[in-house]
Amino acid sequence: MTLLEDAASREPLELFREVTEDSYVDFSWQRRWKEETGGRLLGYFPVYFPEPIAHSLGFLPVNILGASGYIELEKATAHTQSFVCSISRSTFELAATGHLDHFDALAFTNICDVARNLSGIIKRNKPDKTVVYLHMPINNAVAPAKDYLYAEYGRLIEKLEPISGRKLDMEALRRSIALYNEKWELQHRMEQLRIERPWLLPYDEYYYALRAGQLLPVELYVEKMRSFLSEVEKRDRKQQDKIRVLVLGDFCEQPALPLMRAMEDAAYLVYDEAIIGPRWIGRVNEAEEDPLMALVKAYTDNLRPLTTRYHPLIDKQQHIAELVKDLRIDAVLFLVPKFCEPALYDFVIRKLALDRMHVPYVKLEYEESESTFENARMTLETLAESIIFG
Amino acid sequence: MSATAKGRALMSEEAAQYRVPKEYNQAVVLQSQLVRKYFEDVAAAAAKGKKIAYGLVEANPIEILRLFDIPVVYPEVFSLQISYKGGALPLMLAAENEGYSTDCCSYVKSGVAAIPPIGTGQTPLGYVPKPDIAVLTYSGCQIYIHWWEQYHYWTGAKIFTIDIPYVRDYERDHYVPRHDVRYVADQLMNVISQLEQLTGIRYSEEKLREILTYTADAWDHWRMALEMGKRVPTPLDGYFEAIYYMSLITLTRGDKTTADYYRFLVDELQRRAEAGIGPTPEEQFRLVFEGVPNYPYYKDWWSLFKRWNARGVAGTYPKVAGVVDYFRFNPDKPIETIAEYMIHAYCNWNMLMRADLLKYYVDAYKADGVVIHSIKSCRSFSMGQGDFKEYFVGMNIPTLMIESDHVDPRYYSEAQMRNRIDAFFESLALRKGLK
Amino acid sequence: MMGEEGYVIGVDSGSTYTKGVVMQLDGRIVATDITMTGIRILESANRLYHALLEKAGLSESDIAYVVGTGYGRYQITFGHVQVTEISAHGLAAHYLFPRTHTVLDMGGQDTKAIRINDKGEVIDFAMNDKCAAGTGRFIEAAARALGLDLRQASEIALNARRPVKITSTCTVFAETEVLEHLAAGERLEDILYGAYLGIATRSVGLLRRVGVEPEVTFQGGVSLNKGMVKAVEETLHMKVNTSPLTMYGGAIGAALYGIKRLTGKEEIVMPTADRAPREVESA
Amino acid sequence: MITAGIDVGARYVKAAILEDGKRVLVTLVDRSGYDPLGAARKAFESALSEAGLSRSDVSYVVSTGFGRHRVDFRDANATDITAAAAGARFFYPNTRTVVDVGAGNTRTSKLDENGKVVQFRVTDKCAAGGGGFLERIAYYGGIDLSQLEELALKSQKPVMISTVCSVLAETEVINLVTKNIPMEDIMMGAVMSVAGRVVAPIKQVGLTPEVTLVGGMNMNAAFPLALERFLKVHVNSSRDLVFANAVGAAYLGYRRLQKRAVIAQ
Repeated sequence: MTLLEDAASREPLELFREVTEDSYVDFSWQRRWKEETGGRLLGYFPVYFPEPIAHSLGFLPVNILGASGYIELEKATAHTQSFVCSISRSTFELAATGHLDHFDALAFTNICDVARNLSGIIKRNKPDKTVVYLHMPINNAVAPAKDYLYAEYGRLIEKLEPISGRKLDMEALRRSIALYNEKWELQHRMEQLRIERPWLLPYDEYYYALRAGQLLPVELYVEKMRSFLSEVEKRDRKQQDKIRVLVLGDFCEQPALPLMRAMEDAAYLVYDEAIIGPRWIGRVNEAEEDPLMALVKAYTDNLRPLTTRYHPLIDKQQHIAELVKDLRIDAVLFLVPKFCEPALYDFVIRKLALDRMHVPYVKLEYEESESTFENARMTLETLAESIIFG
Repeated sequence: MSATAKGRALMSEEAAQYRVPKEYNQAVVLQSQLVRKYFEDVAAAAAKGKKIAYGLVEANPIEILRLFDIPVVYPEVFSLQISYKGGALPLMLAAENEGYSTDCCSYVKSGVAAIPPIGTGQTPLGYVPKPDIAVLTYSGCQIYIHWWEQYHYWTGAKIFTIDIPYVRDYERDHYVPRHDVRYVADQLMNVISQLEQLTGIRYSEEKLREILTYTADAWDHWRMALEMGKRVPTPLDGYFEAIYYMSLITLTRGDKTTADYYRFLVDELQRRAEAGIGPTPEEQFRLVFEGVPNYPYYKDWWSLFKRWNARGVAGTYPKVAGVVDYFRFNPDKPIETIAEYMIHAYCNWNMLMRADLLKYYVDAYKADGVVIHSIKSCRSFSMGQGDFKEYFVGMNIPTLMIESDHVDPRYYSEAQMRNRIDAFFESLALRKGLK
Repeated sequence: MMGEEGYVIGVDSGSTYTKGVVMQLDGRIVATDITMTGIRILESANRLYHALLEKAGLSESDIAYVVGTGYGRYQITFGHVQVTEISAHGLAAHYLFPRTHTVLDMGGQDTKAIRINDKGEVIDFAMNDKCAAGTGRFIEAAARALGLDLRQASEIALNARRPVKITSTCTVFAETEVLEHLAAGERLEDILYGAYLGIATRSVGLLRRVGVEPEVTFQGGVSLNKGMVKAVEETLHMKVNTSPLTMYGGAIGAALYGIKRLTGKEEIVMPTADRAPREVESA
Repeated sequence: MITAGIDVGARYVKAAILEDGKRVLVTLVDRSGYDPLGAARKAFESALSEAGLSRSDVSYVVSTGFGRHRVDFRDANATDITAAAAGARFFYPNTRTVVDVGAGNTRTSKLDENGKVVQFRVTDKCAAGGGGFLERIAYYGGIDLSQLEELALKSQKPVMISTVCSVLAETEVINLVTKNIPMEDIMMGAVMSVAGRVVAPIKQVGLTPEVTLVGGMNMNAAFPLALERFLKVHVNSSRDLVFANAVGAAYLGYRRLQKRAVIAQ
């Protein structure tokens, strides 16, 4: 039985979990997909990437998110410093120890200086690997940004075409955009479900289903996600008297699932930024005449703030005020990866707004490789206690 | 101690305390006078109610702001000067009390804590005004963005954005796509029109060309001064002294005084070379330096190298203000030359190009080894420097890795630093047969 | 030049312990000793110096040369000359195991990876960065937190079955992890060996920075810890040389440096008569 | 009415027994070692025998601390911050700011006028490990903790030691030792570096007097003094406050029983 036949017969959540855990170190599922279908593999790190471009050229775009503590950082210790986030060190370890060799191309974008330099030292250690570094525009309020990004996507396409063996076809790109719009729509529906009725879908299940979306071929994933969500919506589970918490800061380094489970004992984590990349642009306008320009606009005109992408027209303090109101938030948890400077600066900007609104919040640092969560559990319990038994 | 083994003669306290004779060290005196005048002028302008702009050292927009007669304050520069004068620690603690983490860059912490609402603006350098506008030239350091956002939310300063793409093509060195230069040029014109409305001054390309002529002249002499590090022995320390000389090419570039200064500097170094004068009594070791210096203990740290009669011949940190070895200003195409200048800031070059530049310095400046100073605050510089060490070990180039911070005094421990530096020179002496 | 008789003393004033060795000019070790460095470096160095004389049955006049190394080397005013412990550990590793080309030295505060040539001279070295300091002291603190003495902390880890993952570079985080795994009821051996594997991984990473070329010699106080030796060998996939003398690497190297100064010898290797059985077959 | 509080900390177990929520009968300390539950049971039993009571005399047991969930003989458990607030108010009723420097993390909280926790902060990972740091400084200085306290109190010119984290602070102490700086100035410098790391979270919850220090750091009289130098405000500190969390837990148990009694009428 081929990989895809086996996957088609599998229970959605079981498949999502298996492919997620396989992506911590081995990516053996993607390797088998490449052998059986002859397709190409593109790995992108770690937040945002225009997936439809790669898909329409026959690539399976895969989100590489570090090894979550499942690999020893031996070569990373030699090549990087300890005051750098763990996801960048474990991603370097994966590349240096050959776990990414079967990827035909690796793509990075300008989310922070660490990820930028990481792309350079991976290229130096893997000279024959195609490494593409996309500079995504940050001056998105001005017209030139769109022309620039259009040309920059052109440079990406120039690099991928020789590997895929065919030229980019605009109709193929339009079809890919339609498929990915459906994926993003389903992921958005799951996000709303977590916001409205978090008791129906525990964090682990939500996380596996969300992450699998950037590991499986989009055709297979969309089908599995439809059946998974309809099953979840039919569940009948009791709502507990727990506070509703907004989690900010986990947009890049992956928090350990046992950490999130330990905190979910004390509160509903109704919204967080894990695997924010795919959910972030929402929809690409399929009516746009030129599908590539549609992809460009979906990026430059998106006014939802994201720590790893600046936009002159966004007011981050106003946005967090709206988020707290719309999602009926009781408290905010700043879950910040150790040594993640961008997240630490947004924390100061946002906490100033929360202080003015008298909304309780607390900051916790984490690392992907952590194995003990007592402090996190105790902190969330205290937060809940002070609100419920206030 | 009685018997001083021959090995120890390589190290001497006299060298550690050595000062270049006064008549060969006027450039640094003139430089500190001009810097003090610059700070006085800025404070005076603010007192008169003029609009103050905050600017960044990498991709420094000084020529454009001179056009509209807007005084520029560089938080990176006032932070390093406060730290150099020993005033950084209270700013670190004040920033951390406001919620900044120990992992945040100490430039940002002192830059934000020195001015209202957290600080008062009074600093060891005199009064530093807060920003009315902040020109964000995102080149080489992502934290620039987050830093300027802090000023926006704390002080309400209006941000003018110039997004400068990274030099990022790993297949073709120094390749800058056409759409990058056009994107930066378009944004420059956009900022110029905004500044016209803000100040009521009309944009004049003719005046910009005139400013750029002074800039180009200062730039070429700055390059001539640095390239004297190729001489054996070198008349200047291409790292520790170059960092002093670097202040004016950032703070006051674009006027006749600055152009004259760098001509004066070249003459002085010429006179030093002819008189056989240098930063140390003799030249025993020639080193290339990678990384930001330690400002809080600058002189003590420098003496750990001087003690071994070691001289910096070239450094990458002075190229943060523009890779002067590679890029030259062309006043005839003002907007385009400014765009290209902004792209070629050292940290905007990718890691392969940075490694090649260091290798070029080792060869062209005939260095004995490389010193990599990794600093906890700056991941843009430091992330991946371990990979540089592997690269140089592979080419049999002796490389020392040491670590502290550039502004926060709490990360400098002299015993550990001295231990590693002495061990490096012990093995370097063996290698050069100086046993 | 001195004849073959006469004695040299090496004093390694480390961050945690001060170690000393008396050697004859022909390279034979006469006596070794160790004491806690404490807050007054010169006092503990002096105390050690006189204890060495007593142990070796010598008087001050017999000592031709005193060489200081380690953090406190500039405080040892009664010494003739100083050398960094990096150069000292290189010479000692070559003396104890002549085919050594890579040295891992783990003291109380710093971990050092050193590449040496065929004469024990340092080619390249790398040291832990700030966030990874204090491994030796961490092992002692973890042992105390688990209610064990150092010998127990060394042996007990050998019968670990499923080592617990303790990955933090920072010893403060690592200590919190140890205590939490303890509270969660994990087996003592598994926690301790898990901590040793974490340290071993980072140390091997440091060795990579200078390049690993056999043979590898493990020196410094932590080299006495059998659990740590096993963890390093397991991570490195290679045997490492250790012996009861490797904890004195700094002091031996300092003494050898003195002998080289006095006799002009290019290279000094431990006389085969002094070698313990295991070392002979590998020499 | 007798209630008990068991504080199962990362390093030590503390047990307290309270009579009618007013009088503290006994408080006791034992090492957690590697069997926290066994240590909790042993501490509780020896507290009972010291107070001349039997298990049945105790109407309510509240556990707190690291291992609170594993105390199987508890009636209820409360988090450290809630127990610390109750304990601080028990000994110093006007407390509005509580500082708990534990073996692991340090926690600060702000209370309203009737003692409810309105805001709290946990220090960054790097600022943790204050207690363990001073133990190591004493151990390698060849002295015990009470001698460290004595020396620190004698210091006239404490030396500045890094307040970033205890690993850097320890590196710095080694550095200072090579510079022959008087022992008492190094020791007070070490105590101040621990205090320095606690200032930020206190300022972030807002410094509202009275400030009360709870937990093990009360054993070192120099620590509250060091904190006062930074905060420029009096800090309540006493040997009793070492057991604030255990006493606070016992007091919470008493308040719970009172509420049940009111509801029962």
